[in-house]
Amino acid sequence: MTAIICSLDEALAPIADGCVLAVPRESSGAAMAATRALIRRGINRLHLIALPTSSLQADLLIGAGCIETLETSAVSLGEFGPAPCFTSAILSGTVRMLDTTCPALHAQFQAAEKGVPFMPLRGLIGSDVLAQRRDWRVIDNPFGKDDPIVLLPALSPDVGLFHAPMADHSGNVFVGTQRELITMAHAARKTVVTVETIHDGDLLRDPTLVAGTLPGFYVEAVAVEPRGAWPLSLPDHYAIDAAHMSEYARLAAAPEGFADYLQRYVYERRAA
Amino acid sequence: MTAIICSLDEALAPIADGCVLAVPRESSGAAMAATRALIRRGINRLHLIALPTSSLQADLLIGAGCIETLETSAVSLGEFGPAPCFTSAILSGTVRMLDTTCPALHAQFQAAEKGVPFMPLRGLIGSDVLAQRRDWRVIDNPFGKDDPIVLLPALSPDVGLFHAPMADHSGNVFVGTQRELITMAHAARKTVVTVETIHDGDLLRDPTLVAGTLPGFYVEAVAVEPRGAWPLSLPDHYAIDAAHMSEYARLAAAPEGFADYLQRYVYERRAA
Amino acid sequence: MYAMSVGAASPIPATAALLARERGGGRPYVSLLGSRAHTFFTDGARELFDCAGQGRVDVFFLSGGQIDGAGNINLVSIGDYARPKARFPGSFGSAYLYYVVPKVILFRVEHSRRTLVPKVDFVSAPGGSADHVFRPGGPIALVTSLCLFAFDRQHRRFRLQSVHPGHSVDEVIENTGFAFDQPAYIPVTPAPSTETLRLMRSRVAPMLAEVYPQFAQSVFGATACAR
Amino acid sequence: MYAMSVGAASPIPATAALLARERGGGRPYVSLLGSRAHTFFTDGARELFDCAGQGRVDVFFLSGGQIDGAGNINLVSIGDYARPKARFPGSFGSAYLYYVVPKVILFRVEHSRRTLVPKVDFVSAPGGSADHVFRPGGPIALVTSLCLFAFDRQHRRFRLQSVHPGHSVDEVIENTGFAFDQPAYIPVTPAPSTETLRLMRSRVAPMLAEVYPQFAQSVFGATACAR
Repeated sequence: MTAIICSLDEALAPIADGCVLAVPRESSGAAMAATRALIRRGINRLHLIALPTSSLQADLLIGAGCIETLETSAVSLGEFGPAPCFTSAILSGTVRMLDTTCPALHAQFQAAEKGVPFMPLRGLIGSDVLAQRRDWRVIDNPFGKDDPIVLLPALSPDVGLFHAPMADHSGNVFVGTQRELITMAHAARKTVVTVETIHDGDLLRDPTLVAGTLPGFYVEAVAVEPRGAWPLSLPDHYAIDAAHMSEYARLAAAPEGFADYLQRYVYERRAA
Repeated sequence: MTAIICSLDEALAPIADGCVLAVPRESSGAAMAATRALIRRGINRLHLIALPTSSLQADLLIGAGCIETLETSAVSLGEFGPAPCFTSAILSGTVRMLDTTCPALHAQFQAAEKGVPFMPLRGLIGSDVLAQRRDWRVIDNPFGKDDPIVLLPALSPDVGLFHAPMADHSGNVFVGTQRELITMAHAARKTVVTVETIHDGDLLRDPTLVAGTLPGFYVEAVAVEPRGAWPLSLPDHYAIDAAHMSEYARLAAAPEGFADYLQRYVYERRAA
Repeated sequence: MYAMSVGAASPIPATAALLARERGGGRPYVSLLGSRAHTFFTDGARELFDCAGQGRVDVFFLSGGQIDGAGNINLVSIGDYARPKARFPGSFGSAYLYYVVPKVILFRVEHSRRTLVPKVDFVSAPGGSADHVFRPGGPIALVTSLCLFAFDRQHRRFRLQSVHPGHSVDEVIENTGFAFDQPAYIPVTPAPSTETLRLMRSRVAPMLAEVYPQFAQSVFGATACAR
Repeated sequence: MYAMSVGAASPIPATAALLARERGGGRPYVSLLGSRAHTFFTDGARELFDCAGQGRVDVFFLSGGQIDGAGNINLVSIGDYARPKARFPGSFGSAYLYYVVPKVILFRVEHSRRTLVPKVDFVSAPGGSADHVFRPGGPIALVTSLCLFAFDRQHRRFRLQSVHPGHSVDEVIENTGFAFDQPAYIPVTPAPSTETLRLMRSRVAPMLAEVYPQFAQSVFGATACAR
């Protein structure tokens, strides 16, 4: 057995140029330290799936030129305004965008989790979200009568990447109520996790923590990165760094400002 | 707001004659005290769905004449032998049996949980389980080519019933890793729970317990029944009562013995 | 048991939902996306959508970069989708929740011919569907900085319900890009009562600060509190 | 990362899986249905099936009230399904797992013409499928009290692989209701080594007692321990 706990750069090795990378929504544990490390490594041509939305993580990767295809239902900085790199990349056509809707992504990951080729979903019919997705299908519900319903194909990313409060030495990861991380790991071929800290006990043997634990069975590698979601929040641990987000929104509004941000917060510093 | 915590008989009021009742597998928290109370109340014509299997709970309800239709993938007493009332009811044709397979029931409850009319599932093709189920469909996978796949209709029981370690005063119920109970509650129109004890804090505000908690939002009623799964096990709390199970297997092998068991353990005693 | 749910970037709906819960002594259940303190969900990010699919979410709120007179909403882009002139964040859950939540309340602070248009450029979610399409949900109202519209699902049209204090029907007409029904008598929207304002300021604002710190600070001068 | 999973009523497979894990220093991952101590699943009863659907469960064990020469298994009933002469517990997860787990090991202690039949009365799960049916999984072997059969998926037939010490090929033939291939040389099944027996008795048996207290007690004289 190779060690599951390793350095950040070692942990990120499975995330190759051109791979399909899944990351969670901005409030569920975005692996921001890992994202900065990937940018430093010069990763490119990613197909990024944000399950189901993203904020700074997608914007930074887009701005740094790492993304070829973006599949998500929304990117914004929330209260801090529009996501500047996302917006300009869409307007200039430098990123291929697959617009979707939150429950569609959840359903597609669940299909992969269950090993079925598709999942049905209500809604969507008559929307341009559906009209733009040639990879989705509409069938007549075989249990109904003249009842069209959308089928969505299973989505198995090459790698799932997220940040969580803690892991134990076997690579079991406590994610609490952020269970989309568990579905993501089940759906992904490999899962890479950064954590605040290593838990010395066995999470699977703890009668309360086990309920919020992703088994190490599904985990490829774990790296310890304290405040690894910064400047985004980690539920129950720390809030978003509002001052930093405002600074990002201000700087990233112009290319020079974004370059300045990258230099100061990504290339020169390993973490905050 | 009416009180969620109430007496066992009050809690069981939503479980009406003829309803579709879902119960969990024998090792996930079977509400056995509640089952005995339902038999005392003379419940009948139940469509019982055991998700996905059952042991003493289904056998007792069958023997007491409460079941019209049984939908599950297996009933046995495990190490204690075949389920005697189940076996004789099938042989004599007194219960309508819907044979299924474990993942099919899970998928059908997930379909109801998601509000979709069906769920696909691999396997099944060429089995007599499928051949006997006229309510299931086979379609050609629209994302494949000459790739038959089974579609299973969503299953929304009228009531889900289970036993869990604890609930709080708002009806939030800690189920730990027995997450099929959460899916069951999402799928069921109403959910009734018995618990070992009442937790004085708010389970939704506890950063570790919340991960294994079913929100009271989905719960109709909670009754406190210490050792409410007896003689079956409650994970992390107590093991199966092997001596009692052996006694049941011995007694229930003949009608007089079963009548004796009912008298001693169901009608004369409220709990062990 | 029914619930009000509030999605992303929705501080005003969050205020309304928390206010309703305060007035109801803890009911309806309220879930704010992104909140740990104000949610009853424990099954991850998909539970909101599953719960709505079960028919258990009674009320949801949606907005749009554009909203048209048939209740269609556009959260994606202006101009041709392939070469847009402006881009919004994206459709979020609208392409699903608009169909399955019985009472969807549309909100858009900016009431202008730029936001309330004859026809949206991109349909994130349509205001109505053909009869054979499964659709228990849809819009019931549109709230703006000027007025309240009700939505008539049968005719797929808005009807002016009330005009906010200090504004006029003419102002509404002038700033609305779509046609709408105008009853003979259009009342003034009642101002919030003293008690409502007290609840918002003292109880609701500190709760809002968890998810919307800037909004809570700038509107109410409030900072985060434990519930 | 692959795993061995063990279903209901399977004390002998559970012994085998735990033994394999002991020998492998903690690998492969092992999950025993009904165990809290010996499972790596945390997502409820469906995780085994989802995990297998993902292709992550390498080995599973199945039995049958009847098993036939084409590898079909019957866990349901004898005689006409509508009016059976005998009833077994039911198909459990076999109608799915038999299709998706690459290496399914069949086991049946009772080796007789009653259990190993020419054709099962009810197909809980077939031993093989048409080429166009999605089927990465299926049987690789059948273990009984007399012998070990290998399964040839291409020809859908069993081949006698070895006969257990103290038994003969003739005894196998006499007690088997289906035809099977017989290689020219059929070895004796190797007896477990002293070290294997030691591991089973000292390490595995106490673990088994959590789920199979009667089996652990009667076969090994063991009672439950913490892992």
